[in-house]
Amino acid sequence: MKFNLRNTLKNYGIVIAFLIICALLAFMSPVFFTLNNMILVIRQTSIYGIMAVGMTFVILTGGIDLSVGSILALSGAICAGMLKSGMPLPLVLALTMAVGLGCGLFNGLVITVGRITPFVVSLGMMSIARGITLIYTKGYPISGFQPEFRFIGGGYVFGVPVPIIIFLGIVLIAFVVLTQTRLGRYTYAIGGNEETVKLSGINAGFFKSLAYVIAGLTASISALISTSRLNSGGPQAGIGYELDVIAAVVIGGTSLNGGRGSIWGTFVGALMIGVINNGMNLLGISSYFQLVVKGFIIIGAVLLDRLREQAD
Amino acid sequence: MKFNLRNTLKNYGIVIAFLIICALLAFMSPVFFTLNNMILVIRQTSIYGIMAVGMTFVILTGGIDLSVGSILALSGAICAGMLKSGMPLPLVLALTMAVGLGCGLFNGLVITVGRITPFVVSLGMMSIARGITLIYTKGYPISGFQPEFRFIGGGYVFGVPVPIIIFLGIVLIAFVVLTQTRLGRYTYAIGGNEETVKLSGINAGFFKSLAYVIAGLTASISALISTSRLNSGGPQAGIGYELDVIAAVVIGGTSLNGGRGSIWGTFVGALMIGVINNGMNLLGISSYFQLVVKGFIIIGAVLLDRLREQAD
Amino acid sequence: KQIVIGMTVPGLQFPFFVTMKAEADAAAAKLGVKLLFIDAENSSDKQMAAIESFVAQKVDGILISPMTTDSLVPAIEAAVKAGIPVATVDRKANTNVVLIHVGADNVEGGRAAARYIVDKLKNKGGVIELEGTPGSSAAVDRKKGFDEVMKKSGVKILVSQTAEFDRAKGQSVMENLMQVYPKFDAVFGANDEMIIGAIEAMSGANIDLKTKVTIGFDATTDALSYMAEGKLGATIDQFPGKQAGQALQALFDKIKNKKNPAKNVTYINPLPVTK
Amino acid sequence: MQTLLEMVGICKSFPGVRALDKMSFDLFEGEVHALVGENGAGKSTLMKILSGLYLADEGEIRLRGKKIVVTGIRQMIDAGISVIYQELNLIQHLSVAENIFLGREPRYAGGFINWKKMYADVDRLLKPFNVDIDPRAKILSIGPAFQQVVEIAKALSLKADIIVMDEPTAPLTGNEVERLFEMINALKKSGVSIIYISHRLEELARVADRVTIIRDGSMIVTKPLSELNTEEIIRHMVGRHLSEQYPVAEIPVGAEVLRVEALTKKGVCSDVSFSVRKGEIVGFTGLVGAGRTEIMQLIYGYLKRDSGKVFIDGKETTIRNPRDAVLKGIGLIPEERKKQGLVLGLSVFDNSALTILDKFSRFGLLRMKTIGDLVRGMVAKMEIKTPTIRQQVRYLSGGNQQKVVLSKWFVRNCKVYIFDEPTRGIDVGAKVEIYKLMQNLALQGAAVIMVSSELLEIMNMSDRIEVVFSGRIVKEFKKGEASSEDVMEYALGLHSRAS
Ligand SMILES: Nc1ncnc2c1ncn2[C@@H]1O[C@H](COP(=O)(O)OP(=O)(O)OP(=O)(O)O)[C@@H](O)[C@H]1O
Ligand SMILES: Nc1ncnc2c1ncn2[C@@H]1O[C@H](COP(=O)(O)OP(=O)(O)OP(=O)(O)O)[C@@H](O)[C@H]1O
Ligand SMILES: [Mg+2]
Ligand SMILES: [Mg+2]
Repeated sequence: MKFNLRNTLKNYGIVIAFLIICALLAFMSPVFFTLNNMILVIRQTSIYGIMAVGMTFVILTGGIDLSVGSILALSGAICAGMLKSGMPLPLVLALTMAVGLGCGLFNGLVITVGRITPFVVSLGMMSIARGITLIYTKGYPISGFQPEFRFIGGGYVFGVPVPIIIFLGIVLIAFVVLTQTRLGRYTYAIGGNEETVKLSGINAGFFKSLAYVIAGLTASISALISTSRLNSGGPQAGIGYELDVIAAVVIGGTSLNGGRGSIWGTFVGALMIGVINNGMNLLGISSYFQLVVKGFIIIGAVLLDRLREQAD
Repeated sequence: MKFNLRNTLKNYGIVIAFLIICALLAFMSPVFFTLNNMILVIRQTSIYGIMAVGMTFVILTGGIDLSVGSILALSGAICAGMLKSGMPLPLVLALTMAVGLGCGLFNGLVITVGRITPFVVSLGMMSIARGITLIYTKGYPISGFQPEFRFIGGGYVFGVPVPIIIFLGIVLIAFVVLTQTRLGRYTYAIGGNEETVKLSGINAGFFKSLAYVIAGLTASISALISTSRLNSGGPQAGIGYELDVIAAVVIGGTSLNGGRGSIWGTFVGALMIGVINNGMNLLGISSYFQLVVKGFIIIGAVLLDRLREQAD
Repeated sequence: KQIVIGMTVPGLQFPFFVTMKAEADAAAAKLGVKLLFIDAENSSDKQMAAIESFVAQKVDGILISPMTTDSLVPAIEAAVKAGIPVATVDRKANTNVVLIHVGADNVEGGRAAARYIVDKLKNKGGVIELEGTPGSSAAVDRKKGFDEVMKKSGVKILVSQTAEFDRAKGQSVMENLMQVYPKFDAVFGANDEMIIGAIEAMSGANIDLKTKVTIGFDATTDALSYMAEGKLGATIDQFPGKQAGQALQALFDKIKNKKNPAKNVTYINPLPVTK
Repeated sequence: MQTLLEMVGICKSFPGVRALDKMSFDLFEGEVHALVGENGAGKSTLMKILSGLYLADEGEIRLRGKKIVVTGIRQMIDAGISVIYQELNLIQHLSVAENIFLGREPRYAGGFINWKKMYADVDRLLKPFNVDIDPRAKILSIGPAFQQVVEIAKALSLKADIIVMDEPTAPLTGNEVERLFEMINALKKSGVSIIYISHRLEELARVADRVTIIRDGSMIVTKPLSELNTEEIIRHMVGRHLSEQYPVAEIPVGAEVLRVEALTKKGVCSDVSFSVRKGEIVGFTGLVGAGRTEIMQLIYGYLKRDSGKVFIDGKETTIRNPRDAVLKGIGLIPEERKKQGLVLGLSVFDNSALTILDKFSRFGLLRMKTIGDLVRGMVAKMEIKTPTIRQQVRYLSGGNQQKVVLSKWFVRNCKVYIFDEPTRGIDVGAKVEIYKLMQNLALQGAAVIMVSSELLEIMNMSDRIEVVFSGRIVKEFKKGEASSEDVMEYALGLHSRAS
């Protein structure tokens, strides 16, 4: 019984912090708690959120991927370019995801085969992918697509925006993969102790690479949504996203040392960042003060999480 | 014997990679290897390099500090404000460093007492310090100082630029501290196994906090140099520096897991980034291509380092 | 011997500077000048390093759009001292040693945008303002000019929030703001990226764009095509290409023919471009 | 004799576990007091309460008759208590000397560390062990046995009045154990009191004055050693009578499964050849650093060999990495459980299932129920003491962690099992179970290799004994062919030139 309570708080401490923030915002802004705004927040969160799912795999293995923002830009730009050239939509979708996948694979292979620390490899990739994007686009956004493509970012299914459906779908899939498949269990194990995993006869390198592939893939899915939503793919897309994405994962309780964390945590972490940004807009806090407030909220939320944990 | 050779390569692999890059650049650009350019490179590196020294302490303990760029901006802005108000120079210097120190202390205390992961705390601080800087400066750079202040960034002593002297001095001090004092050894020990350090009756929290204080302090020293060099302190200063600074440390071979690394590695890592930037500018590589080339060079240099290590 | 000119701008993440660079490249090609280019990646320190390396390479002239008015002054003065003529574009540097400054005043641009809105709204109603990256000089100056005119007018600034010069952020921020201020009449985006994001947000919310007054900044290709489609009302043009072209010409005349420009400060008046 | 320390009515609970239940313990001045009990009985927890690492829920600690209010580790160190924890607590990337003097570095007046003095002090401290350890070497470059020596030296250097040794001999072989005993006796003479925890009951006779037996967190009995015999100790520990410490089984020996020919790696081993047949248990013994672990890692593909061949079922096979080895039917149970055997942050379930996930998935999804049943069965059989199989391995007692490492491989069917120090830290009762499980594997047709430094275990459990000295197999004995003295002579290398 006692054990359960503690565990609950440990796993859901951040949820409680999240709810407190929501309650405060609802109190301060009448708009905040409307259905419309909730849908908005989740839709805005989806782009970061999807990437955060991929990042969760990477961080669970004890790695990090700084290149997701650039991969988003590259796949978005190539997607836009292909659309503009009139390629059929299914092919565009497949190839865009292939771009993300390819970048992720490059990261994964260099990290595992070359045995270079993920920070350096993904930093390199961040620069490379951004450079290729700029070369490809010559620095200008690409726009003007067939209207069907807009469905991905702007469509609705039974009144629910498509990005939200994709986001929730990916969270669900990731949850199943992390808890119910070899890949998932190995992801945790590698982050916990890679040597043990290797000695257990598991191809740790392969599964570790997969985490980066997944991160690349989710970045390109986010790119699809973003490109569709903005109706353009630009070389400036995704700059600095890596920090927000990593923050979502870490605020969600996944340890940067690997081996510990959950997809639900990431989900809440991503929503938290979305809600904070949304809330500050709604309250119309001046942009300089926003930075200060945001900083304190992030620290405060995680601190609350920690305090509850220790209370037991 | 065998042991020594291996160790040498392990410790100096990155130096070899660095020398290869320098040799290539010297071959490709006649300007590169001139005394003038060398001094330029080191002077340009000094701002990052000094921060990288502080960051080395933090990373050695297994932490990370994302707020150094913002701390640089905040201390630079406050420094500029104080100079403009005509405060005596020594007081300005002391108070500027106090600002950096204070921010670092905040980081350190929240991390150790609140037991929050450094990523989150320093991410919060990054936002907070930037916000305060903006509020303080109202968004405008501050300039117009007494000419004596220019000495720090622009002066020479025996023909050597002052920033270089400060940089080398700090590297040297850090080297002595890391290898010859308790603070240094505990920094390594905490990163290696914090539990053990605590079991030995050492106040691990105290020494861990100190690492962040040092990082804050070095950021404010860099702020002095930068403010002096640019003859102004602006709210936009230092944006994104954290990544370059962390990159210098990691390329220098310090493990993000803590406990392993050296100040010489950081020194070479910082110089490497400086040389790459300088070299690409000298070669006139187009700026989009630069990103691609830079990415590959960073990965390549560290790969080379690793290959040499494995060769043995 | 071919003339070599070094050029550096605050950041190619802003389409404004991409345009400036592209047109400078074209102008240079026409003059037969070799243009070395360094992106300052939004950092004064990096831009200073860029100038230093131009000096080290002994270029014949330097064309710079400085990060801030003050932070590059020491570097510029050092370059001039080394005998290299320097021209500034867009933002002025706080020194009188430059050969020529060709600029468009961001504050004036902000004013122009505000006047356009006041005019269109017949001096009443409410406007949503999207600011640029906090603390960047373009953001601060444009806001300053805009707010200054607005304050004296009958149009009210409903809310002003930053979207960091970013299209995706412009969209999200606009989505959020529209809920609290559903009765806005106009939107000002301190650059075209943000106003395009805001327009996408409005389209997404099925708002008839014809009923809203919108104005961006920079006159990027995308903005012009949005205007052609009738989605965007106007954008402020600061003619980055023209600025760079004029400055380059002045540098060329100085280097080649030892001729000083007639005026050492030229302002290109920022104007709202409408369709 | 004067009572130095009393711990009275100590209670300590962890989520789901009552580790200590009104436990009492006392210690006289200048005695060696052994604390024995099953895995998970609460020995280490009691010692961690004494060291100030854990705070007791209830109970009090009296030192020299004065009650002390425990605030933390520092206080207990200052009070003269020094602990060798069961888990190695060294910092891998620091030097031997730094580890020993962590927190008490000799310094010059200016605050700089006096390395010269530090190294000299370490040399002096290590001298009695008669081992060749460079004080400047990083911990990770020395083997586990030497690491333990460093731990001991560290505890001794504190000049404490009370030294706690929690299974100090587990990673050691005969030689170092002897040294340790000599030192313990010397310490005793100088008035130091020692609390000694060990699962090697035969050691008690060598050092202990009194014995306290703990079961399920409570004190069962405290008596002078002279009033107890091994049988009684075991009975008190396990709560029942234990018939045999080394079970006997008749196992038919079949065809050769594994053959190794001329395995060589420079600086590690040379020309190692041997074979193991179906149903056979082959023991490998030798001194610390003889190279047994490395030989096994070479076979397993974890280390790269210079030359040599490995045959499985008579066919030569290439094994480039552990994955190959496992696919070819070899399982290796590593000696360093924390570094190589476990993922500490994962649950008992996840750890135990790590080797078999590939066998139990359907449509990509794991068959959790089947795996869970398998793991639960193994946990029951091995008597792993854990509140649930969801418990993180980190929170298990040392011996129970070792059992998890073993269960991980018991659940997977291999042709060849290589056990490297399988019973390290395991209590007498559980050892018997593990021996039975090993014999069971052999009975089912597996070939078993057991590397062990416990001579008795090797002598009693192996069908053949390979003695390793300095990277070579210097002698092979059949079961019952040799006495322990014979084996020791070869292990010490006394016959190495002759062979
Ligand atoms: N930090 C902890 N959290 C949860 N449970 C714990 C913790 N430490 C110990 N336990 C539990 O307390 C019990 C006693 O453990 P302890 O380590 O004291 O056993 P031990 O007698 O030292 O056993 P061994 O001989 O295996 O080392 C065990 O059931 C263990 O699982
Ligand atoms: N003199 C020494 N100095 C440093 N390290 C040593 C020394 N002798 C041996 N070692 C290291 O100690 C470890 C022990 O070797 P290994 O584990 O193969 O031997 P073993 O026979 O299995 O002994 P054990 O497992 O009991 O330690 C190896 O990693 C070896 O490199
Ligand atoms: Mg124990
Ligand atoms: Mg061994």
